[in-house]
Amino acid sequence: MQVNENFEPVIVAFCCNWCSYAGADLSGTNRLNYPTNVKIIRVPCSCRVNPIFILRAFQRGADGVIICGCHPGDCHYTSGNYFTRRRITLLYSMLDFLGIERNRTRLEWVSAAEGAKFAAVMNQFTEDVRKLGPNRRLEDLRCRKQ
Amino acid sequence: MQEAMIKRAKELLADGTVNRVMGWKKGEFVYDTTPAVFETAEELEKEFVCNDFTQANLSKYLIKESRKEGKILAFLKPCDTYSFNQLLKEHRIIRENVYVIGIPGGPKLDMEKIKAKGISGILDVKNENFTLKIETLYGTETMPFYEAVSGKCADCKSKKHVVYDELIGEDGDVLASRRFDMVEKLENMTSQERYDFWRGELSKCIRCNACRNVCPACTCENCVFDNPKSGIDQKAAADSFEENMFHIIRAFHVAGRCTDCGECSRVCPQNIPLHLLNRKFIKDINSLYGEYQAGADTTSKCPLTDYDTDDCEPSIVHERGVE
Amino acid sequence: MQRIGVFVCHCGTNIAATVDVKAVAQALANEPGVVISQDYQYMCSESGQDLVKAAIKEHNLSGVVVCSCSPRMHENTFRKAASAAGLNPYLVEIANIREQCSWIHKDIASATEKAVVLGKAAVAKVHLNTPLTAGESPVVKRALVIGGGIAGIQTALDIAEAGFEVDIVEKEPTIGGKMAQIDKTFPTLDCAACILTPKMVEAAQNEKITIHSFSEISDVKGFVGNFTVTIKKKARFVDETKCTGCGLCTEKCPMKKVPNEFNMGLDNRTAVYIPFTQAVPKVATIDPNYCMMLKNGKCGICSKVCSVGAIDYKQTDRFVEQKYGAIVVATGFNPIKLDKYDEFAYSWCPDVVTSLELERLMNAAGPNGGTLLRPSDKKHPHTIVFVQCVGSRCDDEKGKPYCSKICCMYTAKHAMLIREKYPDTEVYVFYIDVRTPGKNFDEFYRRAVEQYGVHYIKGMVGKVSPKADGTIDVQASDLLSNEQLHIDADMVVLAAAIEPDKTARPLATMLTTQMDTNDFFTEAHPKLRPVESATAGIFLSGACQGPKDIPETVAQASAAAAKAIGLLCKNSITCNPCVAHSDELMCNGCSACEKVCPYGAITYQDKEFRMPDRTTAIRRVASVNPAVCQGCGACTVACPSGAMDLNGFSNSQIMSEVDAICK
Amino acid sequence: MNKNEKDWIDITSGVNVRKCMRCGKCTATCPSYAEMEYHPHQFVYMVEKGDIEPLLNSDSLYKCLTCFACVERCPRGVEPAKVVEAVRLTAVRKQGNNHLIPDQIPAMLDDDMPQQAIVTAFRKYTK
Amino acid sequence: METFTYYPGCTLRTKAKELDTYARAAAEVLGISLVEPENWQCCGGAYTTATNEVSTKLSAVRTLMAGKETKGLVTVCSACHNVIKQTNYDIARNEAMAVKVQRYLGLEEAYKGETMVYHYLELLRDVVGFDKLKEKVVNPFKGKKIAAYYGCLLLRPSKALAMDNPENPVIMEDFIRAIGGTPVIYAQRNECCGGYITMEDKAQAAKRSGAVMASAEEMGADMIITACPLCLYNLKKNSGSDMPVYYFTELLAEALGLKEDGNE
Repeated sequence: MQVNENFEPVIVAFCCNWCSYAGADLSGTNRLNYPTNVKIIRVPCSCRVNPIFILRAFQRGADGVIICGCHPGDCHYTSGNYFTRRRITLLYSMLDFLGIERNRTRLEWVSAAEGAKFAAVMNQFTEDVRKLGPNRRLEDLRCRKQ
Repeated sequence: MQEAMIKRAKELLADGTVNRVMGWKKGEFVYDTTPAVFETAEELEKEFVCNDFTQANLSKYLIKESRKEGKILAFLKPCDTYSFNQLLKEHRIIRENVYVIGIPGGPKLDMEKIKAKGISGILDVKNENFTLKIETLYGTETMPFYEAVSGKCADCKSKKHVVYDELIGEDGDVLASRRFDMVEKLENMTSQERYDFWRGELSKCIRCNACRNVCPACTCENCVFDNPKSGIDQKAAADSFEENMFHIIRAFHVAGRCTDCGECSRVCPQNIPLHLLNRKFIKDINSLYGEYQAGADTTSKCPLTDYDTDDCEPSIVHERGVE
Repeated sequence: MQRIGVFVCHCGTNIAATVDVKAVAQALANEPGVVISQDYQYMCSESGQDLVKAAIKEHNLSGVVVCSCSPRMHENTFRKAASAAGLNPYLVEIANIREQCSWIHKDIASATEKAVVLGKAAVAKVHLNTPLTAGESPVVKRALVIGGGIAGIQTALDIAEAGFEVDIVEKEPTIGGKMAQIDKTFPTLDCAACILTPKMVEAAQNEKITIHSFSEISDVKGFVGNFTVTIKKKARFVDETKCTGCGLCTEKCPMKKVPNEFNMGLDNRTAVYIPFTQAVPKVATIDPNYCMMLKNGKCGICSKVCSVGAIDYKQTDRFVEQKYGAIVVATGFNPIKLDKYDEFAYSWCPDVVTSLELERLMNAAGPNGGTLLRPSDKKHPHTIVFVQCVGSRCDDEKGKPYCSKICCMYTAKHAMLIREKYPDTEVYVFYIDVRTPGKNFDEFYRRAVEQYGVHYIKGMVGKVSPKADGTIDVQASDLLSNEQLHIDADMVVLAAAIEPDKTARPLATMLTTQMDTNDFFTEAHPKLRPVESATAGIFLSGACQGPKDIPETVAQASAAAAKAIGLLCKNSITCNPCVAHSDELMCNGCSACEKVCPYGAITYQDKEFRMPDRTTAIRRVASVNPAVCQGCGACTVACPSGAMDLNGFSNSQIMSEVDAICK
Repeated sequence: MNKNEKDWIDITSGVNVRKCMRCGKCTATCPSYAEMEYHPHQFVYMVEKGDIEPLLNSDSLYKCLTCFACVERCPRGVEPAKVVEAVRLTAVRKQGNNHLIPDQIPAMLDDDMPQQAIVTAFRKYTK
Repeated sequence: METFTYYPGCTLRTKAKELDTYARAAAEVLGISLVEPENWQCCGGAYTTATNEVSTKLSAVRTLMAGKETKGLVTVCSACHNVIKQTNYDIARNEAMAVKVQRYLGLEEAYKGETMVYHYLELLRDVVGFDKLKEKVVNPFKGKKIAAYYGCLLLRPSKALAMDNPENPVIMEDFIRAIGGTPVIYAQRNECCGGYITMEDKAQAAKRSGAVMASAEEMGADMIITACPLCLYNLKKNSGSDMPVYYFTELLAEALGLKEDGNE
């Protein structure tokens, strides 16, 4: 596989307001680096993330999509992340079934205390997506950047 | 069979139990049958049909019909009763307004498969001891019955009626089908092979919406793909992405609700095996969250609106099969 | 046409050092709908807010985007400013260019580029924002305090004082907690019991306070102002309403060899017991692990001697359900187990004790009646070595990474008390650092050294070797003289690290509050909201939030009470307007949303609709109770038709952000 | 201060000497304390400062028994014995700097001494 | 009968024959088959903790590779055990080292710590079981107060050795109970005997081993047992004490009634 060293992937991270977004803030407070490629969208709970949003991101030019939520059992809304886990497991399985690269999507549990984990996860995910190269299998050619 | 059905329908119309009958209507050709509502004994006599080609699932029509004045009689094959039950669970059909008569199911025949044998000018098809006698403009042809069985019936999951008011003919059992074989075959391919397979199939999609319109799980008052407010409304599959998007989201919206009736693939004019997407979800749900058959009852929780605190993580997708 | 104002904050140099804020403001000025784009030193300052307010009025803005720190910091500040200027507060969006940009990136060019994208996403979102009005929900005028130590007692007393009903739930048979076990308190050396027990009695006698002792929380439902809690009242096999606490049963109980947990297992109690004389409630409890009647049906003496017939061997756990407006967590701490620190011979030498064990050994109500004697041979110790930081400040899996905070002071107290009572006893304290930041704390420690002649040695003990003659060889280092020392000691006292109570973790899960990696409850803001959890209506009192001494605990307990009272004073609270709503025209009535709603906020009704073809149809449609909905959004994804949407985080808003980021 | 030498010791030991909180537990527990000119905590502190020369020339290098008591008991996971070993390797890897040479061996032996002692001493003292 | 690879090590062939022969004899009785690899090499005696030194780890890796074919690799000498277990622990966690070793040894595949390493005592505890051992004892050490001497190599570093609680171990005490003796707990049981320092500083070795023996004697021990030839040497030769010192395998063989046969 060709690896373009200069390829800078676009990565969309959906973070739940209570744990993961706070975890992202903590990694900021602790000045823990992760790549600028990662752009965070705040959602109240990981269960707010509609599969449509994920596909939309790929359509519009994202190369990787990651969803972060509270650890199972710690959801601010008691059960939201349990629904997330089922929905996203099935969605990822379907994307895999359609031949979309597995490493373009991820779900991670990051608590408000895990600033270091947040940074580590983002570093790793960016690296994994960078290795995959640009998203070609699930892009909308009309949205391709020239 | 057809005669028994017409007879019973006329009785129920006559005694006022129902004021309409939902069944299938004869067309120009023997294989050309359409779902229809009959209001009189005369109409029934003239146009009602039930034969090897009455495949269409009638359940979906009952959403609207059950909301009309009076009770309607519906003839449901085993697979149709699953859809009917699922719609009851979702409060889409008003049960009191439907009188269900369970009738035996298939195997029904697929005209395309007969035509594929090079047989044309078909006038009539008769099943004699599992050999098809086909009357054509050019004489009589024969072929083995099973070679003409429709795809949806070949993988039949159940001959059991899960809901009915009365039965004509005998009730059957849930079958041990091999319906997941093809899904498994795809799972064992490499990612690239799967991608190529689905590109090959989905690129044929002309976005006629037949799959959606026939699907008894796609019953939204207003589909997200038709609603400009949803932000994903599309009229035509103008890009390969939209082919993917439409079918992924459709499969996702019916996940845990699809009874695997097979109508989507049956009606697809491009012969895309759309049912494989739904079966992939069914297979995943069965293996990850426990066996579940949508429509088998009206009380169990749909796997996507339910959870277990020990559910597997999505990483399981990465751990199995081949990349 | 939208009229959007963009305000880019420098945050001093916090943002401006790595993000070219002027360039961000300029880039965003060109976004559609943006009519003004400014930057300023401190946007959250009064003059910064005035800038925003003036711009709203001057340009008649329809939306505001502030590029600044995390919305978790100042979203409210800017919403209030907008409101003051006549703009609906929910037309304000924050682009987080500090925590999620300037603080984590070093390269100015790429950080600026990212900040612009984040700004664009916020602008794209604000285009679709709609004015929202918050609803109201009633407040149940009753508080729950979980934990009946000094923190819980103080909080309950303060809340009761303000006129509200309070329930204390304590897992032990009596309230009092750790403080009841302590002999004297620093830095005043007054008797712990003398100041605690009156408070315990006060709590018991206060009409507004209900004490559920020997009870646990088994379920929590609901939300701020309206929690429903199930309390498990564990079977104590004694009818609380009948028992007079006379103690006759405990005298007559033949099972006398039960390790006494109140005295840290240093002596024994009976199977039916009252933990200590001043217990509240003063009611006996039968320990089913030891009671012969409960184990094999033979005995029944306590039942025979009880004159009021309070003994009930058939008692079972009972569950009580109660509604509360506010919950205060006061679950406290425990010393860690020392089985991983056997270089100090704790597991196999009885004369090596923890500080809490020493408290009991020195306490008048303790196993030796207040005379300090060695546990092994009940002889008077002449040399005592104290070891600090056992399990604290550890960077390994054996101990805790934090400073336990209280050990330096209680060790000084112990050393001083011993030297005062037994001047012939030499006391050595091995320390890494002596930490005494508190009122009169360092003076106290200095007194131990200067007046009482306690030997403080900077260094750590490496090995404790009990010897055949009953003495203990303590091998340690004296870092200041660069020497290895051997001290022939009679007793060794270990300052064990403290950790949150084990019940805290499952409780946090029930309360949906957050904990740090050490299982301490996380406060809503480390500086500005130290006694609130991030979950509305849940407050933190005492050591469950971090190591604390008694004065700090009491201060925080009262602070938590004040916060809870502030909530209970209100008849209703303003709800979060970012709640779900259903588009009835699109709703199928399929109940998918109802099934995933954790709050039961969704109900259905049959409604008549005029259809496009001028007919009417009756359809079952969902409606959301905005006072009950907490805005998680689970329903929006469960809904296949897209009828459910969430205010403030609508489908179109999130997709517009996605588009802006991916562009 | 020799920065290269310090870096090399850091790499060889794999120890982050900055984690030390100066409690002295390593020295408190060291069985060779009395024989050493520089004690375990000093090894850690001096390596941190880059003050390595005195260590390289000290006999203390050959007094450490590698008994790992300090490693086991260090509350910060600093592993002083590995620091001592890294400094010792720095010393003996230098040309002509072997602490034990084969010619010395016969005089040290007695009938009962296990060869384990000889091979171990060679590992520790010689390169 | 379960088969394990058995690595004796240099000293067990010469000065510490008792440690070796009795271990083998007892294993047979206890239903364990010990297979010695061909052409084994000395482990080096001490583990080099340096992260950038590969050559001193090669022989241990060769031994570990030999253990791959059986249920595990058994050693009885504490020093061999320490070196091999530490090597195994580090190579499993250090990919770069594993690759370097692979290149040095010309292996097809890198060795990444797959082999299970047992000390003979662990074999008794985890495979045989002390209960089962107890059943097989014919000459119990009734009334004998026996001090277990662990020294440093058997327990530390506990992360890698993972044998027992490094500060309050029980494995040898349980062994003593199994053979009918009474264990004596004393503080110096996990402190160093002086080890190789005996080569050039007899005084230091005398001080250390003297302290160990004094500590055990003070607590009333009749004898002391060890698993290490160097410990045995120091305790016997340098401690100045005349309390008997044995290898634990000697006592094991005697308890199982094998010693008379061995002496014949």
